[in-house]
Amino acid sequence: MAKGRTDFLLLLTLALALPSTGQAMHISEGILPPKWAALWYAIAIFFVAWGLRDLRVKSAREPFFKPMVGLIGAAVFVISCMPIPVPIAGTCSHPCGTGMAAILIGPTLSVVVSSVALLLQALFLAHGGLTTLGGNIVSMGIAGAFTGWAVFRLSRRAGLSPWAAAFLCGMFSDWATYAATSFELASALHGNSSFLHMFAAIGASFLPTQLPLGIFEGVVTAGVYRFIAVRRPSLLECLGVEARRCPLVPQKTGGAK
Amino acid sequence: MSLLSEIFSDLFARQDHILTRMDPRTKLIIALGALCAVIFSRTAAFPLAVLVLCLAATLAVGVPKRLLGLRLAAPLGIALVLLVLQSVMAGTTPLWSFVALGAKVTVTREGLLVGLLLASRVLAGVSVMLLLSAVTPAHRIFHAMRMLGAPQGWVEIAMLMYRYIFVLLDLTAEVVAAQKVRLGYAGMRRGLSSAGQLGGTVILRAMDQAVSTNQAMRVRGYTGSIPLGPLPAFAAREGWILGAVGVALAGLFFATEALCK
Amino acid sequence: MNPFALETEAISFAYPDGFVALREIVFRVKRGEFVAMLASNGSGKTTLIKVLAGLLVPQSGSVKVDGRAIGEYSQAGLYQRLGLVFQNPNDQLFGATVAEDVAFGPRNLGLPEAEVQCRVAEALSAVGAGELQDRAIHHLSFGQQKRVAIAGVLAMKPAILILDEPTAGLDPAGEHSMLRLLSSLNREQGITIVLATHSVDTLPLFADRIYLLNRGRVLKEGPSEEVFRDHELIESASLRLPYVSRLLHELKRFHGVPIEGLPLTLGEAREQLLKLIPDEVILPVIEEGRL
Amino acid sequence: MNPFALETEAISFAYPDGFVALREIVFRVKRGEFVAMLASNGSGKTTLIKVLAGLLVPQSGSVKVDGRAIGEYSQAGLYQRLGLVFQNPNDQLFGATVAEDVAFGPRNLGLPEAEVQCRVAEALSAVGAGELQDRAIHHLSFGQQKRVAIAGVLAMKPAILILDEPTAGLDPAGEHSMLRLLSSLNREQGITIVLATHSVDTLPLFADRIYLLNRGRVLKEGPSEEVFRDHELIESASLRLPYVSRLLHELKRFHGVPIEGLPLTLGEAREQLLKLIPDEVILPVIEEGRL
Ligand SMILES: Nc1ncnc2c1ncn2[C@@H]1O[C@H](COP(=O)(O)OP(=O)(O)OP(=O)(O)O)[C@@H](O)[C@H]1O
Ligand SMILES: Nc1ncnc2c1ncn2[C@@H]1O[C@H](COP(=O)(O)OP(=O)(O)OP(=O)(O)O)[C@@H](O)[C@H]1O
Ligand SMILES: [Mg+2]
Ligand SMILES: [Mg+2]
Repeated sequence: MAKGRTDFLLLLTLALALPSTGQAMHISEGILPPKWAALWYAIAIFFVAWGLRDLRVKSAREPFFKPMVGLIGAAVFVISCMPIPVPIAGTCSHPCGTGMAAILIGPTLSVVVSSVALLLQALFLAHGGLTTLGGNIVSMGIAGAFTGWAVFRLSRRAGLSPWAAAFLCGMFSDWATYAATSFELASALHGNSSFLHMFAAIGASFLPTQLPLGIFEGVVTAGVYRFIAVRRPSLLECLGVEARRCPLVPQKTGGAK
Repeated sequence: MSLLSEIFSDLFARQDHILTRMDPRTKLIIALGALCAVIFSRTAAFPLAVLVLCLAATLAVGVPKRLLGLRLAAPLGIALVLLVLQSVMAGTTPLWSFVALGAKVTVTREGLLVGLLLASRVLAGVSVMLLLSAVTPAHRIFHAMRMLGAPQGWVEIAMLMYRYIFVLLDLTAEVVAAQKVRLGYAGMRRGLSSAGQLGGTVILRAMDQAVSTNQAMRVRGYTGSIPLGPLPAFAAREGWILGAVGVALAGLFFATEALCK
Repeated sequence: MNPFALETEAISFAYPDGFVALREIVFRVKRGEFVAMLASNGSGKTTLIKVLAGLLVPQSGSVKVDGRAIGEYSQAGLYQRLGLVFQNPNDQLFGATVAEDVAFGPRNLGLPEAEVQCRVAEALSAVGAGELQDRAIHHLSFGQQKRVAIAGVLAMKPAILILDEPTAGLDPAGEHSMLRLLSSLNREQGITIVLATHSVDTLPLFADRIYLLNRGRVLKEGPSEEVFRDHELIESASLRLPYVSRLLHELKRFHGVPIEGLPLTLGEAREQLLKLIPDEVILPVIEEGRL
Repeated sequence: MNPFALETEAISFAYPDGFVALREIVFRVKRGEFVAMLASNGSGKTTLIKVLAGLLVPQSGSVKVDGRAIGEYSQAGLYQRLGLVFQNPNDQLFGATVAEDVAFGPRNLGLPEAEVQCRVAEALSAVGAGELQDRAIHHLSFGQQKRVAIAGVLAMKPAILILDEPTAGLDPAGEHSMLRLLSSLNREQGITIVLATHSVDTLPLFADRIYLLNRGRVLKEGPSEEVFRDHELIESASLRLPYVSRLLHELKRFHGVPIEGLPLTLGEAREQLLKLIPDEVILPVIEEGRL
């Protein structure tokens, strides 16, 4: 009985406190115990290496690819720093931008780009950390990017309009990020109590803010996509998002895809 | 936005003093060592000692208190939550209890200690990174990582991103201002749609920039990989520094761990 | 009633990294005036403009718009009075088409759609871009984009229009027509105009008053003749006299040609020179060319 | 030996969207010349420059560099001969620090590190930016960025330097020192210089020859006096005469003042006017001011 009550209170504290710390999606330095930090690092390194292999292959074929990835990475970093208004929490939150990145440059390169972004944020903004970098890459990079990318592709294949697909991509990539973060936090912090309890508690505490935040991320992603599609459809073609033909690189055929 | 560019500035890392002159590899290894020691620590004493040392050093190299406060705000919040959470969650020795919302909450000694440990680890870790970034410009950190084995492709992307983040931040500030004077953020719905336009503008500009940057790179001989220059040799002096600081850290670690058992 | 559309008391502003961009700037603009800030690169024009528009808050001093402190206005209230046009048109055009972009501001004001359409048409015709209405933004030329950016702000019907380097990047014809446009907005619609620039040649013809800034300070302030009279000051601010003035100034200084004052425009210079050149020299033949 | 550093035969270029940006352009530059493309916005300067540098391939016509078709060069070979400076320094500065950025080109050439460092130092001192070496790019002012961008290209030791609007966005002092820098590179190091611009006032002083472009065509080509002689052509290209020329031209045209030819620079204008103004009028008093 007492156990249940404590859990309830726990949930309440978390619900009030975690989101208000602003950067709840980054796992802060020092939270992950060594063995978990190492595990997440191992997974992260595998995916980053995969992304780097893609980068090498693609930029050998088309040197244009490397600056494009760097610039889109910078843009996604900047977008992830944009405050967007959140009515329920009464504050601003930041979009993750990983869904958008996954649409534009694919999931594996998004992981590479997120690893750089997360390192910069850890060093210069005190968001996240070095020992938790692996964990953050797994949740914010890998989970977000692959989910978002898969959702976008599947919904396009299912015949949804690009806007709707972009919306779903943004929303699910955001939710996936939070699910992964909750999982990592719970596994690190559950201590003597049960992991499932903790996971449920942390997950539930994120829920009230994360449900709307995911929707907002979806709306912003769709807005960004729409803006690009209206203003410069050729760019989407160029990145292989919509079609194959790339008018940007006139000498080469086939474009940057 | 302005808050961001304020925090995200490597101005202090470009001053000239002992710590900025040190080889970035030395600093990176020391920082990593300190961070590992922090997460391996079993009592709050070592992290707290690291915290105090790093904060003192950060202030000493001239980072304003206000900026330090800004950077520490989020981690402080997280540390507090961890402390509260852990102290009511686990443990057997009750310290005191109170009734909240009809439930009896007991703060335990063990819980409090675990909470304190976690909170101190968070703050210590963050302070180490703040010090590192306050005395090392980002591009030197990237070089150091390359020397320590980070793949070339990763470093190239990191350098490009770092360079153009500033260009795009300026752009973002400009676009936000232009939207504001046309009331783009009056209300939730408009705010969201303006955020979409803003993100779109940033990405479009980034892509255009990529096209022209690629051309400018080609004109200067780029064929698919950015040359990063040779790696300087690791000076003997740096080895001594590394050894000395390493021994000092280890000493501090074992002393605090033993004393506070 | 307070005659000043814009008024500041000794504004100082430092960027977060500690760089002091504005030092005790006193800046006053009367209603209906056409005022220019003249300064070299990095002197603080853009910073001052952002402070005047309430986008940056100065560390000391305050800005008054129409006699009321800028902080007392609501956002909508402020930006209906004061329009701001940035230097790069690309950064301020958000719609897919010209009409959609110009409607951005009025829609944000929550106006009924009929009124919005009416304002869009009005603003576009004021900048002479009526026929661009349905064009896509990214198909416009640079000069056209600049005009549309101004229309987007005019559609909010501001009484004060502030422009950051409106002629930068335009070719001579574009520059001239932009200045004529601003001048007609000023004269015909009575809009108070403040602009920042470092192009000295065209300014004297249009601006009622010039603020000469350098390194965040006001070096001098007054009608253009007065500001340009002090050539050394102008040069110390990394600027120069308009070319025609420089020609006449050099004639006076190095060759002792007696020139009164300092002609700043082509017309004035012509008059002065004609006074000096004896009538006998002038060929009557070419008079015919005048017809 | 072929005297032309750059030579094209009737180049035409259309963008993928079908817009024809260049029509049968014949463009020739001798070794050691200082040539300017003068044109209004959207006339195709940037497009022509990119075609000359091999970044865009024309649909018809071809470009020869030093007498050899551009397609025959290897990329490294071509860009060691021909350097290109873009209008926006952001495009070109992608390194984290000044020294690293300038070293990009030489390192791509595979030079030994000592040679790279030597070239970096040389290039930076050539543009007068030696002391900026260790600064971060994002902490430089606009004018400094432009100089560093030029240094990055100079470090490749090109024999031909092509610049897209090198003075755009600079204040008068910056503009002047940029042109002096280019002129000294031209004279002292013998680098062939080609630049695009729409600022007419400073050009005649520096350029050996001017190509007047409009809507993708060469309207006229020749030394500046020749190109500017045809004012109507100049105006039809949305440009204007330099202000001093305009002053003297108006005096001649509207008032019959007999002026020979068309003075384009301040010095020439002064000479002409002094010839017309009778010596009696000149005050000897002010002569003292000359000392
Ligand atoms: N965000 C910033 N942080 C720090 N310093 C800044 C910032 N923005 C501008 N500055 C500095 O403030 C000074 C004034 O800049 P400002 O942009 O107002 O000049 P300006 O007169 O508009 O120049 P320009 O003619 O180049 O547009 C410059 O020296 C600039 O380096
Ligand atoms: N990528 C493109 N696709 C289609 N048209 C283009 C493209 N780039 C430029 N143009 C068009 O080609 C013409 C020439 O452009 P260009 O940039 O060469 O002119 P410019 O003389 O450099 O002008 P400015 O002085 O504004 O720089 C313009 O009318 C422009 O609209
Ligand atoms: Mg400015
Ligand atoms: Mg151009």
